[in-house]
Amino acid sequence: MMDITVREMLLVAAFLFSSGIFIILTRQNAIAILMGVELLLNAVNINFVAFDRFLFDRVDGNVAALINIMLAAAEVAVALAIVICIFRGIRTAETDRLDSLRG
Amino acid sequence: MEFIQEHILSLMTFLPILGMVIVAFIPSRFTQAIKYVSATFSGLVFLLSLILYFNFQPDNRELQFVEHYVWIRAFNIEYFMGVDGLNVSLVLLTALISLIACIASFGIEKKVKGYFAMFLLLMTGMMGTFVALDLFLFYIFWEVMLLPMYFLIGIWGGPRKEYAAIKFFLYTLFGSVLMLIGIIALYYNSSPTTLVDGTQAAHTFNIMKLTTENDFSNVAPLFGISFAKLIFILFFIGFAIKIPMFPFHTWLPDAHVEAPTPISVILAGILLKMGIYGILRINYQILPEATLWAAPAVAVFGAINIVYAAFVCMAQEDLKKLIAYSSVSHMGFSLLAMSSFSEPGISGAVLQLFTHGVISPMLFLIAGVIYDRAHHREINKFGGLAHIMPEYSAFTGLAFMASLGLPGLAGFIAEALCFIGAFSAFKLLTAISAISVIITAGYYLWTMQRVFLGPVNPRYEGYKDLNLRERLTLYPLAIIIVVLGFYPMIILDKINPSIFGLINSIKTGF
Amino acid sequence: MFFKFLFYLISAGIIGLTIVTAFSPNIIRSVFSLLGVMIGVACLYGIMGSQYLAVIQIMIYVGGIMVLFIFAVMFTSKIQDVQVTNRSLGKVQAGILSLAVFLMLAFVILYYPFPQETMGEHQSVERLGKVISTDYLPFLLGIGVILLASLVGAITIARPKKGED
Amino acid sequence: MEYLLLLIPILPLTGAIINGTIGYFIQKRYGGQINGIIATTTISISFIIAIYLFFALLNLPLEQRRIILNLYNWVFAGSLSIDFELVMDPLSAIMVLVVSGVGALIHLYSIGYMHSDKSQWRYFSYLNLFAFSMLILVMANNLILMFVGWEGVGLCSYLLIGFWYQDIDKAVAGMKAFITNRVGDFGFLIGLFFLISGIRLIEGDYKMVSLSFDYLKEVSERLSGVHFGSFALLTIVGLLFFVGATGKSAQIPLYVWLPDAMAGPTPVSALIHAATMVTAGVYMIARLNFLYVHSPMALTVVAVVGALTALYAATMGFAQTDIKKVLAYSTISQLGFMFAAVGSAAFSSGIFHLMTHAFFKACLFLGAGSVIHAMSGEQDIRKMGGLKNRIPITYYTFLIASLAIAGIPGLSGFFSKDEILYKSFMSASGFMGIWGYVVFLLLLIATLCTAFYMFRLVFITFFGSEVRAGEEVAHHIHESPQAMTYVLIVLAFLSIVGGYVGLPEVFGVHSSIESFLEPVFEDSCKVLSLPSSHTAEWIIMLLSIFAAIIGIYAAYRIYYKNGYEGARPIRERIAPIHYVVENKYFVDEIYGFVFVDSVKIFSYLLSQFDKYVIDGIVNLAGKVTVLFANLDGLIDKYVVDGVVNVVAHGIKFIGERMRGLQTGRIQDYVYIMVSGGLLGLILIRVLIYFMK
Repeated sequence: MMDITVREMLLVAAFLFSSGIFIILTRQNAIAILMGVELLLNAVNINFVAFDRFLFDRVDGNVAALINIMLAAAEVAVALAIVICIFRGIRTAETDRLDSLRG
Repeated sequence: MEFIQEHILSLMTFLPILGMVIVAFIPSRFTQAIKYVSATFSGLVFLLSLILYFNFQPDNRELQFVEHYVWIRAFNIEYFMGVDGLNVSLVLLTALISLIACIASFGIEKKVKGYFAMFLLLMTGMMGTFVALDLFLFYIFWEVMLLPMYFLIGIWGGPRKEYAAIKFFLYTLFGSVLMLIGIIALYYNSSPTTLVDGTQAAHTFNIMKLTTENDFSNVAPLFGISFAKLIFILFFIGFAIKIPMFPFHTWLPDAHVEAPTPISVILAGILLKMGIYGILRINYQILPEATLWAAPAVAVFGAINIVYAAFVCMAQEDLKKLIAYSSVSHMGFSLLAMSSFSEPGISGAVLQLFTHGVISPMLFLIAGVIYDRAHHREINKFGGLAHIMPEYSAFTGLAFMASLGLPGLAGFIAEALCFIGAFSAFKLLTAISAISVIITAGYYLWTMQRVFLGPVNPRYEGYKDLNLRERLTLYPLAIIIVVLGFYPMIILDKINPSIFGLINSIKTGF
Repeated sequence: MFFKFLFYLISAGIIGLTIVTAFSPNIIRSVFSLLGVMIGVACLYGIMGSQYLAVIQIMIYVGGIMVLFIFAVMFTSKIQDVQVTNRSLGKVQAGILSLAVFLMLAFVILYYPFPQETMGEHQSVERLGKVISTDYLPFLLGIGVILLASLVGAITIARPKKGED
Repeated sequence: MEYLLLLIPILPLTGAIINGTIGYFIQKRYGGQINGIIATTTISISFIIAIYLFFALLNLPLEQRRIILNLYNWVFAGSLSIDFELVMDPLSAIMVLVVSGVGALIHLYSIGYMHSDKSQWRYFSYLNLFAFSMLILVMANNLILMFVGWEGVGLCSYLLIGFWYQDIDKAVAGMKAFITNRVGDFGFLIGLFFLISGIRLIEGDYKMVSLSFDYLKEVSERLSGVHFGSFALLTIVGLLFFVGATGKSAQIPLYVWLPDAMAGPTPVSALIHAATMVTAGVYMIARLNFLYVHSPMALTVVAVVGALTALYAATMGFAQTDIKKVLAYSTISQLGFMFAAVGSAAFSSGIFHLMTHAFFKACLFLGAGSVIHAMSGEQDIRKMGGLKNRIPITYYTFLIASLAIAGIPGLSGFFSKDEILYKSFMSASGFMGIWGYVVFLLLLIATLCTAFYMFRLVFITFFGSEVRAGEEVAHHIHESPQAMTYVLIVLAFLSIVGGYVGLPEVFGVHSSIESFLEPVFEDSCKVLSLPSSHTAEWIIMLLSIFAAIIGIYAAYRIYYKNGYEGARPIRERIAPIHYVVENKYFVDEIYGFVFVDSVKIFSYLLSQFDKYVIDGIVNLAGKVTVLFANLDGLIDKYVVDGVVNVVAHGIKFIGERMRGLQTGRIQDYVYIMVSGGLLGLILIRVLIYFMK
């Protein structure tokens, strides 16, 4: 186990992060965009745990990750509720139709 | 019971907030429930105020029912409430008029929930302003009162409600800002003292401590003006806007004309009194020497208020505007009388606060009654209403007569004491002000004649006389007006000793 | 060495599933591959010795959030035209941008002078528990309240409305 | 026994409250008669109690003839302490008897007079309320409480004049009465303030001061030494109080409301505007005699104004054609007599005349009411005539009262009027000097005029051959119901015998009313004692009889045969004068222009000032702030042009471009966010690189 390095771990997280951004940028479905957001959050969590594990002998990062997970749960709940609400109103979850804020 | 006795002021102040929370949780479609809950809480507060009033010991010049705790230690802010002769009658008045206005509000149909929530919040602000004895606490309640008033006028008002609400808000805010500067200046120039729990404090907001332990006449002048005088002017303008004093009075007619009836009632019955109360409580107590310096000017402004507003009344076409200007005129009596530093004068000024606080709500309720039916208030378009609505006309007559100071009704004693007091100091001014006795009779009777007398205007035939809600609001006020006319000692008994103390402290206390 | 192998295996799985999530036109497939990603991440936690977190990850993400996602998808799409509900546009510029982000991050990761790796002792659940229930207790409570509020809010928003307010 | 005092005003108040609250239902259910009976009963009981108290008073020794009821401490502020205190001393006893007695009669009369009115409940409620206020006025033991009654009767007068408010003229007449009274009250109040500050001067700041009459009497001696500027305090106070009295008692210059007040129902005119309320001013001065005697100047002014009014109003009575207006001017004139009396320091004579006047003037008014009733509401005397035989009871009672007011010996008016003439003549050798003769002469001429206009009225109305109104009206003429005629008979009887309580001294008897009132006026008479001369009194008596006879004879010559037309030759000869007199010297028009219109114009100007200047400044302040901001912008734009301009345009350009960025698409925002973050990071990295 000693042979895994922090850099490798962080690279995986970085990949997840950029994929998350990619998903957010490309997807039109609001639910899919939320999935991208989840990926971003997971990437960050991996970073937290990795720093804890490999660099500092502490558990604070774990706590942060824990709180992050819970927040994600809350966020997803509200966000999906909004999506459903919007969907009920205009029968779509496609975000490029939701542009009434255009300047 | 003991708990109620000890915390009666806090209870009276914060019960409406509790009521507001409960109202907030009632679904908005249960409008009746909301109304009854609000009325219950107003009634509770009124009950408490009665307990307070009749347990108040007039012989004792100390503050009573005191609640005194440290609130924010970092800035030496205390939670300090109490009543003495100056505010005890006003607390009773606030509770009474709030209850009446609450009953009058039963006619509100638009956004009932929001209205009553705001109304209850307003009650807290008003009650707090009258009982707070810590400058900071006072200021907070003062501002708490402002916001609901803005919404109450701005949402439930008449056609030009936005204009009126913004005018009211900006005017009052302007005054409060000056007041805030004054409060901070007083704070930083106050001498070290101890808080209520015994800890040392470098400065204080405590009004009583500022009165007894500080002498601001020796503070270094600012911008070439004596510090005390400058602070006096700051506070005075802040309060003068609320009174309202000429030339800061123009927000009042607009606010009154646009506000819904119960809010006019509150505005005339309670809010206007805060200006005079503030001057007596803060300017007179904390800055006695500046008060003596400013008294002639204050008296001149009072006389201008009385006569000027009375003449302006004469030319009004809108019933509510007329009553609003008559309020300006009547508040001038207090202003004129209290600048005389004589006991009848200041007693009269405080009594005038109470009597005008009963009469002018009645007048506004009366204006509301006819507005509800005719949907306009143009005096010249009415006529012969006495034949159609006899009971209503009788109440109008009573209120008009009370307002023009007919002996035997509430207004007379207060006005007479005001004049008697003022005359000892300002002979010519008082004589000029007494012209208003004629002018007031003129505009009220002329209005009476144009609205109620003469041939019946067929347009208004078939209007219903007073309904139960209107009776519930008008009868108590009418009874109070008559009783006060023949037995004003109900009020005078409670206020006299404190007035005596106040005058003594001004004349000898510095 | 076993762990290293395991790590590479899992990483490969994660990367693969992520790519599927990103490019699949079928939203159901996207959701399920994301589910895989989450499980993979949980495994990574396990490898790093945070068993508690791994369990939480499985419970909340896999058991809660992903189920929510699936439900949401089911609510908002007719099951026949699932394919077209997950269009993706502008893949090229998005790809360039996310690649740039990745390169940037990789650059930092590879060249930042990390301190000497101090492989600490086992990250025990006990230690985590102590910290949570002492130093971080307010945060935990706050999160609890936020969670409750958001759930109530979510229900309020999503509830069908009868008539006007 | 003291508490009986309270009952006297409380009973009418109870009646007023009953009629005011449930009277409407009573009238609807049982008819208006019941309202009238309730009201009449209450005041009658008051009258009986008053009689009882009057005799109780007579039984007391002379010095102790006072019954005082101190109810409670009414107002207490600082060192001012005013009690709610009623008093029954000889002066108020007479007033209470007159008010409740005449009041009860007129209530009774009203039952008949108003029998067909739709809102009798309102009428009787007002009437009872008036009785209450008037009784408070005469029984109050301090100035402030007296002022309560003072204003209360004013209010009732306003309500009753405008009783038929649907006729706008009547409503306006009520308003005019109230506001004119208010002008007087303004003077009264200022006088009160002067009095209080004067008391403060002599008593210091801390002595308790009540404004009770006993207290004032106590300090009046010391007050006479106080001066404000070059005026004695008591002169100022006396004159200002008199201003109040001119308002209430319709003297020059504030008499204008009384003729208009005839718009009210006739019994109201009899009760309020003849017998009781208008005499309040006389009562007030008599009550405050101890203040007035210290100021001869104020007394002189009172006497001269009273005498002038007496003559002036009498001349206006010549040209009136409305039966009630003639009587109104007659009332003003008679009130002038009373003021001349109290002004000559003959307070008891003033009160004596007040009493007899209450009898015969009430009788005249009620007789006029009976005539109007008979004529189906017609008030114009030119349309009357020959009523003598058609309504005999009315005629005889009216005639008796007219003889009384004209001053024919044996009737009440003769004794009281003669007393006044005599006292004013004697005051000339007392404190008034030459003004005393002026007053005397004016009064003597006024006596002649009184006889003339009264008999002009009698001859035009009752004599002649036929009624000059239409067939319909003439056919309808009938004697009034018994409730009314009985009252007329009682009042006529009183007009005859009322004078015998005050027989002059030359007849060898002591005037009983004068000795009864002595406890009240005794001390004052010591301050200003009038000389007495029996010869002068005989001469004056003869003179006044002579004047009365001349007046009556002149009226007979002119009006007996042809009624109103009989005066045509004289009218034509003095047409301009007649025109002026007929229009009441245009005083109403002058007042209307000088006071009413100017106040209206002034208030209109002030309100415009308020609207446009004061409020304008406020709005201007708001606008100026906005304008200033704009100006600031303009300065920026043009003064710092050039480069800045380019920058501004650049920003505008960018702004317009940037506007496109707000697409509403989430992805676009994320693009910008991510690339911005990336660029930022790269920038920081580069910066760090360079800084190293």
